Amino acid sequence: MPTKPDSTMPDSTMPGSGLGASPIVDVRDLSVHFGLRGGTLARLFGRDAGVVKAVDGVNLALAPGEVVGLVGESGSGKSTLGRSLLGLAPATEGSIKFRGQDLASLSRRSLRDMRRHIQMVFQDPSAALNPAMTIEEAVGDALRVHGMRSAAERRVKVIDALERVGLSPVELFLEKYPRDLSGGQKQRVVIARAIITGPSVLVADEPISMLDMSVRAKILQLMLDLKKDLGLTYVYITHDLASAKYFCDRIAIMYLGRIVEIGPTEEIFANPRHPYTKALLRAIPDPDPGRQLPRDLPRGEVPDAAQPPLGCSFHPRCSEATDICGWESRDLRTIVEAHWTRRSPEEYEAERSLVGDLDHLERPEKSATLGKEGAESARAFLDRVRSEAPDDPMWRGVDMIEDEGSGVRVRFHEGVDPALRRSGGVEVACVLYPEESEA
Amino acid sequence: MTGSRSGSLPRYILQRVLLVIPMIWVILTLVFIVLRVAPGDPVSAALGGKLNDEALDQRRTALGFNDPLIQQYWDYLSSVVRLDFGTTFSDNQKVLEVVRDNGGATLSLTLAAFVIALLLGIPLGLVAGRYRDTVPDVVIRVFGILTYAAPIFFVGFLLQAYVAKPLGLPTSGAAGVETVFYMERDGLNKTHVLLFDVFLSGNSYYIEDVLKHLLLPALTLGLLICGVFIRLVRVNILQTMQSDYVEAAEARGISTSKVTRRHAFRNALVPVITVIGLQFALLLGGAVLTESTFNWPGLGQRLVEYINDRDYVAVQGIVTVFAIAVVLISLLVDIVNALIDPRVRY
Amino acid sequence: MEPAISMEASSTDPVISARDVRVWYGTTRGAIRAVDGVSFDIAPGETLGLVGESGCGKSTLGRGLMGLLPPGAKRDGEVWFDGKDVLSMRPKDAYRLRGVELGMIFQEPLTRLNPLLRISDHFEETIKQHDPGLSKDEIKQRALDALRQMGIPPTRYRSYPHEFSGGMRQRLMIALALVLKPAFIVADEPTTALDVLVEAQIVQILNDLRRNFRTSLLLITHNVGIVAEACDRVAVMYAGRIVEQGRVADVFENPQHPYTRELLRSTISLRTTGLNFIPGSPPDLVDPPDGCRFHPRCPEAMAVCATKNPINIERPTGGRVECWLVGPQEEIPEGGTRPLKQEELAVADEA
Amino acid sequence: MRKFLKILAKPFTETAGLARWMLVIGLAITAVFVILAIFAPLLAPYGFAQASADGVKFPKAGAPSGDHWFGTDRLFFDVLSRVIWGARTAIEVVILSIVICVAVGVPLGLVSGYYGGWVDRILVLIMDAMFAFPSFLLAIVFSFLLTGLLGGTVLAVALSLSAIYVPQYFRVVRNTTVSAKEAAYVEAARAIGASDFVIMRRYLFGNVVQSVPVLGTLNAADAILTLAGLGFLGLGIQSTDAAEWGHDLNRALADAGSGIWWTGLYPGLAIVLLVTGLTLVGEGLNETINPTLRRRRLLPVVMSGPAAREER
Repeated sequence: MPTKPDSTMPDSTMPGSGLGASPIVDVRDLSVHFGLRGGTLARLFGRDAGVVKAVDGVNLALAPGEVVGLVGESGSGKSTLGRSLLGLAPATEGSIKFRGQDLASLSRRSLRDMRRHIQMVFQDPSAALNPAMTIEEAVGDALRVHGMRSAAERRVKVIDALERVGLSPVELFLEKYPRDLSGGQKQRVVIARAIITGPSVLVADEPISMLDMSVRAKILQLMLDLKKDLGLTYVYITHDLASAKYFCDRIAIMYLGRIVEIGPTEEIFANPRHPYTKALLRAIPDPDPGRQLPRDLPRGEVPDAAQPPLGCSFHPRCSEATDICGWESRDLRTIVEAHWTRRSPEEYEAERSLVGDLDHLERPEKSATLGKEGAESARAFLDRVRSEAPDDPMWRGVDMIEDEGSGVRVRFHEGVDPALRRSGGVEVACVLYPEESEA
Repeated sequence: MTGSRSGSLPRYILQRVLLVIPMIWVILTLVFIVLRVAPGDPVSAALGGKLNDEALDQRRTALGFNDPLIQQYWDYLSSVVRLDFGTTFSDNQKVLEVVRDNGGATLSLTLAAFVIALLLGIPLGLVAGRYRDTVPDVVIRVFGILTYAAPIFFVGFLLQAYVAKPLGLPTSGAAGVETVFYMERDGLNKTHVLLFDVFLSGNSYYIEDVLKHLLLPALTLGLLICGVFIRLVRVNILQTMQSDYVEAAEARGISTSKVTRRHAFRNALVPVITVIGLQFALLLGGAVLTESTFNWPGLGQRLVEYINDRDYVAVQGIVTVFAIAVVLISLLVDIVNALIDPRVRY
Repeated sequence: MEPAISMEASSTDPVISARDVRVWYGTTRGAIRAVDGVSFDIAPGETLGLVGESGCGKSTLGRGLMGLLPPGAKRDGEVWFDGKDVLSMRPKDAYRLRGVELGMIFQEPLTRLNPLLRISDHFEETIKQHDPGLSKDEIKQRALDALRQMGIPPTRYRSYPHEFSGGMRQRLMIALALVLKPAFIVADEPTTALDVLVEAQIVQILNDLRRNFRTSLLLITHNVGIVAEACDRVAVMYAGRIVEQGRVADVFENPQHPYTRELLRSTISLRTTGLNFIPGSPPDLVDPPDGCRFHPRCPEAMAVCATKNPINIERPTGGRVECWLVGPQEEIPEGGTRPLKQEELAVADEA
Repeated sequence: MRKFLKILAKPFTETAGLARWMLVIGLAITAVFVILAIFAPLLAPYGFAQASADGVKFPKAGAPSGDHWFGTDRLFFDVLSRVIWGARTAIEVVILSIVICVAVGVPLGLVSGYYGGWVDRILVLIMDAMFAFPSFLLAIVFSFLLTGLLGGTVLAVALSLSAIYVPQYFRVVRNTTVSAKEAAYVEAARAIGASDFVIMRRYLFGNVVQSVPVLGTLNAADAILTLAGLGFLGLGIQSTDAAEWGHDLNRALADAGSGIWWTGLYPGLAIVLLVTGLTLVGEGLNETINPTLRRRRLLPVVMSGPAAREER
């Protein structure tokens, strides 16, 4: 049984430090924003309806030969970050340097040339291959694009690449179309296409998540072998902490476009700090039948990235949130609605008529009005909500409740948007982990 | 929990109404380029051999055709805004009056044909889609293809040759001479749409006369569109019948008839509505041929006459009116669509 | 021969009892034997996890139990529910059973809800179909109750499906399946399309089902972790057959069938220290291998495995397994136990 | 070569039942007309504007007879000959117009869909406006215009037909491009450093043009009808330039009441047949290419009986 290939681990995996003289890829304060498609008129005039900050101020340095994992749920920006390393998602702000060269300063042409050195493996191998190209054409096209005119020369290289990824005997595959191959075989083809130009960095975007359980380990093993043989540096994008734990030297946990925790794999797993990391760890299904189901999962889902929560974007789902995490009107709505799922229909109707529609709470604000029938009844209502879930962290965020108009205004404490700070062996963005010196 | 993301209907409608303006502008510009810029000079086209060069030039200056194109373009747009579509060349009539006098006949014809097409096409399409690859499906599809494949004037020819005579149906005009005469004399043509006027008059003789005249032309035109509807409805039914939510409804034990009605048919008709709007355009085109075939006194008939006279101004005016009608219909369709499909509004 | 199924929960009769169920599809190449002779029981309130690689017939089996199969599929065998054989029923009677007694939860919840209908319409339609006498208020009560139990606030009752997030939609589907309190539910990969944390939430909900509703569940998944967390018993499916079934703890701690063992070993979990995989890929179900269908990929294949179908027998610690390694010894012909010489499985055959 | 044959045979091998029958019947009908068109000089007994043979004048509106199987019309022309020559006109016009449509619509749609932006928005607006406009009216306007400029030639009519169908090709190609460019394999092509031109040519084109054959055949059917409609209105090709079915029907309309059925029936039937043939081909192709309509060949399953079960 092979064990974790220690030989391929770089000496130091500390973030920011000990990377040696120069990181191979250096991402500084990177932001990638996308415009949202608006209504018909807005579309006609090319106006955007809003902006999604897919990546929002990320720093990341890759040491040559290391495997960095980007882990997060959908909408965390991990894929966008990966794509931006190839210049596929243009940076709105910040810089990406490959061997000291800023991608943004390159012309379109030299950016395309540069992609020879940074390559990508995609999540769905069936979609990543042109259905109209044979395997030979698909893999060889990377060479053709970079100016190798001779078909015979290309063929030699293609055969070599296919053998490297284990697709042998090669003759069986050259003339086949993607639809004739199994999922694992297709992913091998995609990897062959990625390595044929001799890259030094490989961005692997969920390379095994679409594959069958029994094949995943094979592809992961192949990637480890290639890394050793070709001296590759990996960015491994995944939502699966288990494979990241096995595969990565360093892990960055991402949430809504930010890195919330980053550090060496052992440290992250042995001592997770950010509540989100902890939650992810708890949530991994484990085949050990002795394990108990986690009882304290974060509520809700990843919020709409076009209107992220104020303060720390994880606070609405966080069980450890404090008063300064950025509580706001939408959180009040969530807790009231959760309260209503526990009421009988009569009670619900009665309370509903008391406070009315909650749609006005949808706009993120630091205070929220509630109630239609006077301050007294609104306060009583809030008390009822509170008495039912007195430990809900939101109540920590309530600064004061004052009478206003036909109801009350709930004011929340000013929130803090935590930055990444060093804490022990890792960096973490959470108010629970202030600067090391203070801790 | 994400909040309510439902787009507001009024907002959507407002946006959609505003979008009409650029669409009409684009169409007007196209009409202008095609009919005013491309052919060169309409005056010599229409009056070529009839007048000498000097007289032609006078006419040109009088009508503004010697102005710079941009000026003409501006004049055209601004007069359309004032609902002035120009004066015809050959018989010196206001285009708007031509439209008013003949548009009614076209409207009656297209509406009647549309109703026939809907009543025939949608149920047949539903049956064909629901019972795919069965005998009814094959028969209905062949019927649909044949009605589509038969040109209007050929169907008209067959109807005139084999149906009109035995049944004693008229094959020319929108009404008998007496009907037209007496309706006009008694001031009963209030809406300028004969079909509506006779019903408003309540006189059964007039009504029968008008309906008799209407039957064959409307059937001819209706059959053409009917084939399109059958094909369209059928394809959409096939797609919705395979959809995941139909299977999910079956898994909840909803009865087959209810699943078909509430889930398959309803959802299949949404895209159909959009295309029905486009079919109205097809109908307007088909009306030209139907009117020629049955000597129907409609706008299409007049358009062909003006074309034969090479009367560019009249053609431009009538085409502009048609274009605006089409844009307004597509607006109506989109609004109906938004009322039915909540996803559209967003 | 009819395998006698051991009763895990022998005190009560099984809710659903499948006997030698087969589902075949006709194609130009021949019949695809997607499900080929499957038998199992599910006790009231019990959750049976059905695992295996993709293309092993898991989904087909789930649908087959519900009577939802595409045209061209042919079923055989018996599925007993409440004293009746679901498979031989007239379609009309099967409809009457679905929703009330047999429910289903699907993989991709958005496409499973009619985009033109409000959530309320979905509920009203479902309840009315099976309980036409109910008043509008009563219907709403019941619907809101079901939603509430899934943590969906009553404020969202009149919303449209596209206004919900992925996890909420799956909760909606579950509420919709539960509103008539069916005795048995098939859940076909209900968490596959969801995020990690939401997946865990849904697993938790499914896990609570058996306690709160006394509903039996067939949970189809490719994730052995989910089986371990949310199921009482597990059935491991390979190439249209259930090769091993039993209590989750028994099967996972002490797998008898090499396929079960290899499947568990190839799963990457937090405790993974080395990568393992099963060579080759599941067989073409038009022409499955002779004998045990797993023998070409089995590291412990014996001569008998390639020639003779394994016999379904009782596992040492309860449950059932079909593998010659377990027995019965007396049925193995002379020399049958010598290791099977196998060709090296190339990547050319991999999944 | 084998690859090419395989692609050609694909619609047959992948269809079953009705769809295949539609395709076969449609192809047969279309083939007959194409043969008529190609060999018109050999097959037609007389010329399309021939009123006499061997110095003998043809009868005026003569009923079908041994000399004139389909009879003659009021201009003394032989109806059968005009029907056959009409096939040649129809096929010529349709092929020409579709070639123009594909040559203009496909590249325009590809570029517009791939780059997006302002150019795309304006093109979409113009094409949508043209698409929404009654196509037959548009054809009338264009042929009015073009016959004024070019005379009543095949080219003028083909151009005016192209003008009304280009928006359809543009829309289809643009929309498939817009969705295809989101496909992972296009992103993958970008990731290996392919330029926009390479992506459009090698990755998008092949996958985008697949919808063109269906559109092409269905448009061909529509074009036949439009051509005949223009001829009927006297706007298309003049009857002395070429034989044209619609124009003949126009002249036949006056005969309908007087019992002269053959002048209208045969050209009319020719239109119906050819349009039906093309529609059948289009629909048949559609059912093979469109995945939501495609129905896999289902064969009856023979489950081995209880005996086979016993052996398990």
